[in-house]
Parts: sequence; structure tokens; C-alpha cells
Amino acid sequence: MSEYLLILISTILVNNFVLVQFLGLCPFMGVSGKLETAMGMSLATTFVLTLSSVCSYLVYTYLLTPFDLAYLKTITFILVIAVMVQFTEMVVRKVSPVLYRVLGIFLPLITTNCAVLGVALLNLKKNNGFVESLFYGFGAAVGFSLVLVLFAAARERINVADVPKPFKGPAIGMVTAGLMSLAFMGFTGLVAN
Amino acid sequence: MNRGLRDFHGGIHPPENKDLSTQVAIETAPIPDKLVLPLQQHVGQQSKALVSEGDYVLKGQLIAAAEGYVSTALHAPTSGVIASIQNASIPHPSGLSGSCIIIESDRKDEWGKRLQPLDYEKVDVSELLKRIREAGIAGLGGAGFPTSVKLNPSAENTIVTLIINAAECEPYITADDMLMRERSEQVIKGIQIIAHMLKPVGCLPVECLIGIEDNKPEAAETLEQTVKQLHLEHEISVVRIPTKYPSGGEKQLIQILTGKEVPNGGIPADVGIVCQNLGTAVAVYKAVALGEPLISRITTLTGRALEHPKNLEVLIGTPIRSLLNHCGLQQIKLNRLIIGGPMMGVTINDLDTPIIKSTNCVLASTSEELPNPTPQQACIRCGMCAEACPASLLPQQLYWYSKTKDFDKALNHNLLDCIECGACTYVCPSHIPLVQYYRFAKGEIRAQEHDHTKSEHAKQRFEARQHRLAEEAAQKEAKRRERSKAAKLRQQKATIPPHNSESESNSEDKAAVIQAALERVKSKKDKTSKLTPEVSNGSAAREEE
Amino acid sequence: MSIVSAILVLLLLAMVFGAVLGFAAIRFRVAEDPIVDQIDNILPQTQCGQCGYPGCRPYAEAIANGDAINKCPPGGESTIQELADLLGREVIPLDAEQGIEEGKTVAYIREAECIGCTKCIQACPVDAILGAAKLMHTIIIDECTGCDLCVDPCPVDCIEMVPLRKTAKNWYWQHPEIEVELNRKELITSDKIAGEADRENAA
Amino acid sequence: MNLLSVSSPHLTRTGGTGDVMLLVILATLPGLTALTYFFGWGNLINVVWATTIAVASEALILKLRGRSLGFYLRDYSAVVTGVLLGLALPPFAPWWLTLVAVSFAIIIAKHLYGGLGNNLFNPAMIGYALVLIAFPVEMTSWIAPRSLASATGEIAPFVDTLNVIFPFHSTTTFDAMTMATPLDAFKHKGDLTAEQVWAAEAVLSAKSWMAWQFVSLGYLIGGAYLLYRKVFTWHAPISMLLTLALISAAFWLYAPNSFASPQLHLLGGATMLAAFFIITDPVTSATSVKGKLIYGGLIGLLIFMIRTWGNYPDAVAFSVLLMNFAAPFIDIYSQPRTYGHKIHK
Repeated sequence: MSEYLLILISTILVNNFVLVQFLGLCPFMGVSGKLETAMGMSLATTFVLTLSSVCSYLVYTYLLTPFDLAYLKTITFILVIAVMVQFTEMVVRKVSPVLYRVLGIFLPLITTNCAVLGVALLNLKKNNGFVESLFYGFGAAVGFSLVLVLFAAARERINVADVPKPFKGPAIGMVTAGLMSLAFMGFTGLVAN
Repeated sequence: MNRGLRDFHGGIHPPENKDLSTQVAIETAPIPDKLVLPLQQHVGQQSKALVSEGDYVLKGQLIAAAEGYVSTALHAPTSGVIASIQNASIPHPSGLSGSCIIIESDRKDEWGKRLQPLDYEKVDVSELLKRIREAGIAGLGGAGFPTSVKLNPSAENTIVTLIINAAECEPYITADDMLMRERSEQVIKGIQIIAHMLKPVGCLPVECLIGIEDNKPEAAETLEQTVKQLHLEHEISVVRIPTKYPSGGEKQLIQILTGKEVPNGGIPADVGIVCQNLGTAVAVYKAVALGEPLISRITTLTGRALEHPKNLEVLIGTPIRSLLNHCGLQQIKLNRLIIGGPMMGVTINDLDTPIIKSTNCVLASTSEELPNPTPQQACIRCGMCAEACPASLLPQQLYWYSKTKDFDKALNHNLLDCIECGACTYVCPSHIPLVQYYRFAKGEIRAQEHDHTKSEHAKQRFEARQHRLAEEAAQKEAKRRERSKAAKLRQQKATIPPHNSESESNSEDKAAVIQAALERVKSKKDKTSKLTPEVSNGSAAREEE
Repeated sequence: MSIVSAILVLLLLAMVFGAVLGFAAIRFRVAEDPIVDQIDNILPQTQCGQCGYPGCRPYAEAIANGDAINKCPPGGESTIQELADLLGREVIPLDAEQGIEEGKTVAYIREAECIGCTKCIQACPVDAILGAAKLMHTIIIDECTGCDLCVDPCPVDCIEMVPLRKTAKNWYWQHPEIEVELNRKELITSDKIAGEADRENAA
Repeated sequence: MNLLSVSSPHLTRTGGTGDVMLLVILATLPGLTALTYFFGWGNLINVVWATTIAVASEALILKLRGRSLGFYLRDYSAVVTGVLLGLALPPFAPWWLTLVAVSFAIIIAKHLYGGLGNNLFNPAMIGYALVLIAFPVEMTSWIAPRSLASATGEIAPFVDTLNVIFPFHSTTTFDAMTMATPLDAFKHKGDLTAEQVWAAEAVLSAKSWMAWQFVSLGYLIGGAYLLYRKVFTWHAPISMLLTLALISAAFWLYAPNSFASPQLHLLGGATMLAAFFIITDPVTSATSVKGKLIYGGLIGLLIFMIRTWGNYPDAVAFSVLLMNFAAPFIDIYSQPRTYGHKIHK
């Protein structure tokens, strides 16, 4: 049990995908303008990430390995992710049309969110089992969501701040992400890799 | 009487400066040459003038009637001639004018026909309500809500408590204080009438609480003695509350005295409470027991730009200039002229602005006592404002949202629950005019709401019109088809030479009419252009376009 | 051999996923796009046509189909802001081609000059003009949206747009910083303005 | 007649933001005195040097942005940042270390966001975290303190200290005896038990421990004074200290040999400095009462976590920055109940 907890702490804090491993920066910068949007994106990403990391594991273990097709892993993972995203998009569109509008291009972009593919590949590299993959994907998603939501709230404040003109908008956003990354370095060593 | 008092969140203790104006007894102000009576002295619809220029009116005569339920009547405060009905300065922060009846007094101060005094215990409550409405009473505390409306709560709410607001928590103001000291009997009798009116038939009498800040011990004692003399100890209790601004806010006073909170968006009657100002009680007494309409009130004239600050009994409509002169205004020292107290009052620029029914104080201040605002520094979210806010809001957050016009967030942080008491601005170390930000945001929100309802309305009208046009077109089409069918039939029957269709001749007629009219206007314009060149210039410019 | 199994495996995957998506497409079908109504609610409903569409609803439909959100001068900045919020788009300044945001106006007919031609009545999209043929017309101020569609058709140019009057009832305090810029520099200074004033002094 | 027309209220309390900042600076004096007494002139020199850089950087930016120098410098916020960094950096921190930390703090962490009131992160902590990550060796070498009773000879003379910090003119290398802070010592105890750690370096550790306790006490006194002057409310500091004390006590009672005692947590590092001077910075902390309690509590928790399991011996800077980042989010969800509203709306 404690092993799963460690995986969670590791992926959420210590090896946070966004601020420590610098994966998934595109949606991180793109969808953090408003808190509501960020929350919607977080939910969608969490869903996709968790599911796709599990599915990738299943596909890899029970389909690719038996047929000795490990070299197909990247293309199949992309396929899995694309389907997951498409599925999520349909669900979101039905459940919350406004969120669908608001997420706009970013929803399909989860497909190209490198964190998603990254999680699937890292699972293989780390030889994670089924449950471990599940926790790893979920933890990565929660870490992504946590940072995204906090960042969105912070950006709402920065947007109303008296930022010098050259730094307005994405520039100060990047600076903030950098400083945040600095703060996350404090977690180094919390969990041995 | 010892009651379990509650406290409200926040609050401040600004310097009181009340003893400036309590040194001398209430005086009667001299009758001015000219009285200015705004038609809008209350919350609700503007009153409707009943007199016209040149009419002679007697003191107490009705000169403007209530228009609608939430409105009040207006009476001539003295005898004289109606000089005009025109736009004049009103006590409003914008400095905009409003329509006013102007009376030139004849200095005779001659009473007209008075209303019949009523014995409140013998007549029906509806009779009393009618009398209060006829007497033109609107809250004398500051907001000016028509009293007859407030004393007629809906049947769903059983009133159990009557609160008389005598807290007078604003610095400088002492009008209620002096009223209690000098006319306590009128006060108590007025309260009796109001309590009687609120008591539903067959129910227990309402509990009656007079809330007084403990910085007015004399007034409280006088009231207590009067209560004793009239043997009303069981019905009316005088409650001393700790001095803290804004304990006189209606919601705050209710919280202190009863521990209840007026629900968001509701009124005190929702929790079984009616709250009345002390001055209003006196006005009710005068209207019912003496038959006098509301034509005068006690107003504090104070501030260090006056040599003799004091309380005056003034006629409604008296221009402030004459009162200031009466109290020895030192023109050079005067820096700010405030109607109301230093925390919530409005500044005015025109000394001819009149006293209205809700004017409890005129504060003529020097630049030393109320210094000019200093430059605003950055908000550091220190939270002192949140500690001072009596409504438990987060003024620092509201400031950011108002400043950046993020009205959704401001509403989400309950901007509309702000009572604009000014406690946050008072404590702000960065000297940010917080309340002005909130007033701006509230104004914008209200304007947007107004725009929105208007656009909804416009949409409906547009759609109705589209619908009508479509129907008309359909009808025309149907008629045309019928006609063509008929024509075909006729053609089949006999070959008649075709002639101009009706519509064509019609349009030709129309064009001719327009042409004729155009010429007529042109000739007219040529005439007028000599008189008013700018009008013709305007249209000429348009023609060139 | 391995190439065959690879193709088979990918084929299998594609079929399974295709089935999943097909199921989702039926299960989560979205019938109509309710976004148009929401957009229409934000638009000011002046029906002025300054956006180039024959009314507010058509423009709302155009926006939903991807048209720019900055073509509505009567709505101005606040409408653009709201639209941007709703649609998750960038806030862009008003398109000057469509006109500039002005204060609210209402039409006013100089009644002495009116010839009673009813042309303005026909032009008014919200039936805010009262009158009959050969009789003087007048505007119902409360209904007028200030679209100025009645100005052009008038053959005698007797209609003008006048700004809506500020009264004590609709007046409210201005943004403190705007006020500073306008007239009272010495009273309240915000960050920016303090600096600018300083620079002015230095210059 | 030209009378003033402004929005009410017309009465305001005197005193401004600058006065608040001056009080904060004043309240650092007990802590600074203790530091100087036990660790020599280093921190005093640091404070002066850091303040100079802070004010200069602030002035530079204000000039670049065309803002009024006099008006903004008089809020003394730059001085506060300088003083706090001067206190937090090791006494023998070389001049360039302070320069990097302070100028980064003022220019990047504060003025890129628009200056006082707009910054998201506590500038002093950003500066501190930056140099801590970039120059770990310089940052972890504190000198050995002198003991309470002994003679003055044990601490470095003023001129020598100056030469260590600004090694320009002097070629003499001053050999200061460096040693770890108590927290540092505990961090690198390896497999030793707590008692063994203290026994191994008995003399130094006892002295060091004593010195740090006095420094913490100094900050505590300053904090109490600020609390008394109502510069901030008790919520955030008490919440942080209480959380840290309770959690560390629980772990310490469970395994006294492998976990640091609550005493060490509270008095052994920058805990007191953080509780009363860092997390009470209103700009970067949560703003409502509820928010401050959450904010302080989570900082306490993070400090414990990072100190106990992380790589860095002291965790104040990181914990504060992490919670700075979370503060806007906390603010959104910690509104107090407004008058007349139900508890849950």
C-alpha cells in the first residue's frame, strides 16, 4: 500500500510532470487563463491520462508482447490516446456544451499533450504493473491538475496586476512557471526515484 | 435594563466630535426668503406637483402628491407664493439638479387648514397609515424610505419587535441626541403610536427597543425617565449599546439588539422586525396627535468652519446658505461641505442646496479636520479592511475586482451586500478610496442589468415586429393571389383592357405628397434659419453628406 | 509473418476502438447547438445591423460559426468581454469598420419639421416610433435602442440622435482612476498616473 | 465656490503603508541583535549590504518604468525585503551571493509583477531559494557561534568579517570555523540516533543549539510586538507553529531517535523568522481569516515534510513559495460568510 502512496507523492509533487519534468507545458500555458476552464481541462486530462495509461499497459502487455510487437508501442499508444480523447470530447460536448466551447482546441490537443504519451512510455520504462500503471497515470494527472488549477488562480491575479507592458500575458506566465519550478525543487529527495 | 447584547463583525472608532454641537439647545432657524422643495426627497417615485407658478400657498398646504405606492406627499413649509417649478440643486453627490418647487415666503408663516388630530387608540390602523402617508413622512435618518410603506408590512410577516434607531453612530451628528434630550415626550409618544400600529389585532404587543450608543448618557437617561413617567416600562426599553461605528446601520443595530440577521436580499420584516428612526417617530407623533405634516426637522449644523455649531429646527426646503450664515460660517476656512456625516455624507458644491426630509446634518469642515485625500498607494492586501467590515466582506478582494471591472467575481464576493459605511476606507493604510470603487462597480452592474432588461425587451419587440411583418406579408400575398385568381376569372369571362394597378397609382400619390411636404418644410426652414442658424447648420451638414 | 501479425493486431485495435467511438457517437449525440441562444442573450438587441447582419440573432449565429466577436459597436467593450468569456476567445478591440462605441443615445424627432411620412416608423426595428401618416411622429424614449436606423430614411432630416441624459437616478460614481485622469490629479493617484504626472513635471 | 467633492467617507485614519513597513523593520531588531551577538558582525553587514542593493534595484526599476521615486521608495517595502534576506543568509555569505539574491528578489520576483502589492511570491524567499539551489555550499556554511557566557574573542572581529564578505583589498584569508546549523547537523546524521548526533559534536552542537534558540526567541519577541501593534493577525503564524509542533511531536513521540523534536523544529531553524516575518507578508499570503489558517497550517505541514524527508535541511523558503503559489486559489475558496447569507450558499 505504502508503495502506491509513494508513487502518488512522487508523481504529484517530487516528479511533477509539469514543473519538474516539463511535460504538458502547452495546455499548462494555454488553458490556465481562467480558473473554470482550467478545472474543466484538469478533469478531462485526468480522465484521459488515467484511462490511457491503463489501456496502454493492457494493450502492450496482452497484445503487443505476446505477438512480439513491442516496436509498435508508440503508434499503438498514440492510437489509444487519440481514441480516449475523442471519447472524452463526445462526453464533454454532451454534458457541458459551454465547457466544450471553452476548451475549444485544447480538448483535441490532449492528444498531443506529451504528458499523456510520456506517462504511457514511462510506465514501460519503469516496468510498472497494472495497478502501478494506474496509480502512476492517475498521480501524474493529479499533479498536472493541481499545478494547472493553482496556476490558473494565480494567473487570474497576475492578469489584474500592474505588470510592465513587455511582460504582460504569457511572458509573466512563463516567469511564474519558472519560479514555481524553483519552489518545486524543494521536494527533491522526498521520495527516492 | 440588562439585555444580552450581541456584537457585529468589524466596526471602527473614529473621533466623535459630537460635543461641538451639543453645547446649546435646539434653536429655530429663521424663515428664509426662498424655499427649494425637491420633488424627489425619498426613495421611490417622484411626487407630482399640484401647484403652478404664481399660486399662493399656506403653511402645511399640500403642494405635491404621492405618485404610486412608494412615494410621499409634500407640503408647503411656510406661507408664500410659488415662484417657479424648475430644476435646482439637490443634495446629491453628482451635483446634478432635480425638479423642485420654489416658494417665495411672505414671512407671515400663516397656517392653512390643519388636519384633524387623531386619537390613535380609537381609530383604525388603516386610518393612521393614511394619515402618515398624507403627512408626507419619509424616514428622517438618511435613506428616506416612505414611512407608511414600512409600517405596513405584508401579512406573511408577524412583527414581534420594533427597533427605534437612536444609535446615531456617525461622528459629528447630534440631531437625535438633542431631540431625545429636549423632546423626549414626543419621542416616546411617537413610538407608542408606531408600536400600536404594528400590533396585529389580538396579538401580544410588540417588543419595543430604543438602541442608543452609550456615548449619549444624558439622552438615554432622559428617555428612561420619560418612559417611567408615562408608565411604559413594560413596553418600551431603552438599550445602551457600545459605541462603535456603524452600530446605527439598520442591519447592524438589529444584530446587536436581537442577534438576528436580515437575510440576504430581504428586509427586517422578514425576521419580524421593523426599524424606525427616532426622528421619524417624532414626525409620526406630530402627524397623528397634532395633525401637522412633515414640514420641519432637526438638523445638526456643525464643523470647524462654523463659529456657532448647533442643532436647528429648520423648515424643509431651507437653503443651506442661510443656515450656515445663521451659525457664523467662516467662508475662508470652509473646505468641504457635507450633507450627512463624515462617514457616509455627500459633498455638495452649491450653498443653495436645500435641506430635505432626510438631511440630519450639515458639516462645514476645514481642511485641517477633514484633510484632502492623499495619493493612493498600492493595495498590499493587509486585510485591515476585512477586519473593519461590518458585513464580513473581503473589501481587499472586492477592490481588485471592482478596479479591474471583473463584476462577476465582485458579485460572487457579495459586492451588493456592501452597505457603503466607509469603515474599510477609514482604516486603509494605503489610502485607497475603496467605497468609491464599490460605488462605481455597483453602478456599472446596475447599468448593465438595466441594459440587459432593456435588450430583452427590445428583442421581444423586434421579434413581435418581425412576426407582424411576416403575417402582413403573408396576408398581402394571399390577397394578391386571390386578386390574380379573380382577374384570371374575369379575363376568362371577358377581355377588358388593362389599366394601372391600384398600388402603382398609390405610390405615385405618396411621392407627390412627400415632394409637396418637402417644399413646405424647406420654405419653413428658410424662415427659421434666420432665427436659429445652428439648427440649419446641422441639417445642412447632413445634407452635404 | 511478423508483418502479418502486426497488421492483424492493428486491425483488431482499430475495430475495437471504432466500435467504442461509434457507440459513444450514438450515446452522447448532441442535437442542437444551444450556444447561439447564449450569444444572442449577450448581444444588446439594438437590431441596428451595424455588424453587417440583419439583426442580433443572425449575428449570434454567425459568431457561433466562427465570425469575429468585435463587430457590435452598441454593445462595446463589455459585450466583447462577455462573448470572449463565453466562447473562450481572446478579447479583441472593437472593429473600427463597424463603428465606434459611443455613449448611449436615443433618437429625437424635431416635431415642428416632421411631415408625417411614416418612413421612420417602417425603419424602426422595435416599433419605438409613434405616429400615423401626415401626423407628427414621436419617439417612445424607453423603447428606443439608439440604433439610428430611422435617421437615414427621414426625407426632411428631422431626426437626430441625442445622448441619453444623466439624471440623479441613473448617475453613479466613476472609476476613481478615470476621475483622476479627468480632472483631479492632486487628489487620488494610482500607480500609473503618479508616474506619468512625474514625467510630465520632469519634461 | 470651489469646494471639494469626493466620495464618502471623508474621515480616514492617519498613517500609511510605509509606517507598517517601518514597524516590521523595527521588530527585526531583537533577532538581529541575537544573531550579531552569537555569530558576529556578518549578519549586520549583510543586512546593510542587502538593503542597499534592494533600494538601488527598486530605484533602478522605478526609474525605468518612469515612476515617482520618492513616492514609491517611501513605502519601505524594498528595505523590508533587504533586511529579511540579510537576516536569512549565512553570516559569511560573500557579497556577490547577496547581490544575486537581492537583485533577483526585487527585480524578478517583485517588479516583473508590477511592484508592491502585485507580486505573487515573497521576494525575499525567491531570492533565498534561488541562491540555495545555485550555491548550496555557500548557503549551508554557518560559522560556529560563541557561547553565552564566554569572552568576546570567539567571534570574528568586524574588519575580518568585512574582509570575508568583500574580499577585495585583503589577501589575508580569514579562517572562520564553519559548522552546520542544528537542523543541518540533524539532517546529515546518517544512521546515528539523535542522541549520538548531539554526543558526537557535543560542545559545538550545544553552543549552536543555544545560539539558535536565542535567535528564535529574538524573532518571537519581534513578532509578539507586531502582533501587539496589530500589524498582522495571529491566524497564519499560530496556525503554522501549531501544525508544525503537533505533527513533529506526534512523529517524535512515535520514534524519538529518528525524528527531530518539536523543539528543534520550532527553534532550530528559520521557523520563527518565517512565522512572524515571512508568512505574514500580506501581499503573498491568503487574505481571509479562514484562508490564513489554511495557508499557515499547510506551510507548517510542508516544512515538516521537506525537513524530514527532503534533501534540504531547512524548508522555510520552499514551503512559503509553494503556498504563495496556492494562495490565490485558497482565497477564492475561503470567503467568510457575509452578513445575512446562509452558511453555504
